[in-house]
Amino acid sequence: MSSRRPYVESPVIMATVRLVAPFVLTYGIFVTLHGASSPGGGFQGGVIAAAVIIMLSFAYGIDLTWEWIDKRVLVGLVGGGVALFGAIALGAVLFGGQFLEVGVYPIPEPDKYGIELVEVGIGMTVAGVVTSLFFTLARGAMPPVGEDGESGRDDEGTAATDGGTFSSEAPGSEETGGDGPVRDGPDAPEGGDRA
Amino acid sequence: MIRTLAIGAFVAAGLFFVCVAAVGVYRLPDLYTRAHSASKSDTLGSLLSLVAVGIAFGADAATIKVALLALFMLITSPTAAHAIARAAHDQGIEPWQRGDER
Amino acid sequence: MIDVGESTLLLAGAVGTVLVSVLLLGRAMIGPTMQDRVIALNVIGSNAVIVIALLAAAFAEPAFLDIALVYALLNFLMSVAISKFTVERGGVL
Amino acid sequence: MITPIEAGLLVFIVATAVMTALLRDVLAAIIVFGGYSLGMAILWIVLQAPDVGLTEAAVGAGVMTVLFLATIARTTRLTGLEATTVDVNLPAAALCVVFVLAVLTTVPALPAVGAGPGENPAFGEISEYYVEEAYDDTHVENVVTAVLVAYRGFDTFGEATVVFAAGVGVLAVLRRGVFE
Repeated sequence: MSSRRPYVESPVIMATVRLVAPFVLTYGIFVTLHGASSPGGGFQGGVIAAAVIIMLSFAYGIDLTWEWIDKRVLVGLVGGGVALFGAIALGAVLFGGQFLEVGVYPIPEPDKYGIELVEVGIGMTVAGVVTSLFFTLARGAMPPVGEDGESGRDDEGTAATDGGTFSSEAPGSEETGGDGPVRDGPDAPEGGDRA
Repeated sequence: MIRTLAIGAFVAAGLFFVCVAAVGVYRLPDLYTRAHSASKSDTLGSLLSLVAVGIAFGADAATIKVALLALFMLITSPTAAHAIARAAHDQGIEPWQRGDER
Repeated sequence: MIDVGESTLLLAGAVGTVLVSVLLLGRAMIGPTMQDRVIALNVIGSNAVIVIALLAAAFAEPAFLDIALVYALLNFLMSVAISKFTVERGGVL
Repeated sequence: MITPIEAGLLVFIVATAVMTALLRDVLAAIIVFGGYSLGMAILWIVLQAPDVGLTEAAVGAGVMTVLFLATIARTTRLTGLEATTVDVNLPAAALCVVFVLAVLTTVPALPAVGAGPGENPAFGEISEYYVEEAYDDTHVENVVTAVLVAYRGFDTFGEATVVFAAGVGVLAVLRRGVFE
């Protein structure tokens, strides 16, 4: 088992995902914005947008994708979506309406565009939460560690990323415990109890 | 009338190739031959069915969506089969050879 | 625009595709390897896209095509994810 | 009356559901469960509920499967199992079947689909009002969106907050140095 070459990411999948991802992200935004006139809405659109990130991380490797993502954007999406929703709801009070009465905004067709903005807020939150959930769950997905209570993590960057090749470490390190750079990320002091 | 006939023909052809894909996935001896059947026949079957859908919608904005869908299937379906076969190869699953047990 | 006969034809195609999917479940059940199951699921997913597109035409509801498009995407994601997972059962995830 | 496509889909869905319960390998169960979501979404579309179908497609088939995979990657599983399916406890299964049949006898008591207002509480005046007045009230073509965001805005705001809170809660528990 451990004598096999390390798993290398497939160039075919990478090329396809590179081709498809922009289209899908556009489509997710389309679904979010067109919730008013066709099936869909913020929830579905947010999930589709998050699926783009998940797709990228399956094609290029989860750690690489995680490094590529700006974490502040992620946190901003989660918080900003709810904040946008709340701001729209409260803004209506400012214009003399009631909470969530989006019809009072001084813009053309305030009902429709107010609703669409609310959908955007929902979509942002859902996209952020689903992406964060995926990474929190998946980045713990390391090979089973040995009985020595040492986690398979290491401090020194992702394995083999600077050479431009996308390879994950061979799973043979599952016997050897914590001495291979299997996953990057800081040492979790209590990480051992996950084993 | 011709339109109805065309739709019927394309639906029937699509269904035929989908059936071929299913029978192939069911009957062929090993994983790689099954992946072959799944990717080729099924992609052709779905494209033919989508042509029928496109004819049914006629000259309409929906037909553009159908064309997009067909393009998308054409790209993603073989890639998915590639991913599966590649994972199987990486796992060290040997192809079936003549004389092997099924 | 889409008359009753055409709608019936499209529905018949959808029914046939669903029945084929039921047949494919047998392969998903017996395996024998995990990749066989993923292949069966991939074909079932393609069939689902076809069924939804045919239903969209049969009901004359272009909006349903959106769902077919989402499906095609997620079917691809599902196949790639599971097949990558089958390598060392998540060891390289 | 049940149409052929509904019948086929119901067979498919029940078969996948039973297989999900019976398959011994967790990964196989997840794969078959993906098939269940596919069938379910088509059924929603046949029942003319595209919004629900889209949600089922987006969440059930794609993201749910991926999250399940990420979860079981962190657990240890039995590999090299001899049997494909679990052993069924026959008396318990028989009891379940009897229970399901007993519950199914209550189905005829439900109002028929498409029954007029007054007979069917789900198709009462309120539903009629939404279908007829939603566009005039909100200028939104999709009634589902109108109901979700305009008529029941408070509810949706609460839901968005719940998603936010759940996300923050899970991240706080599972974080373990991921967000650093």
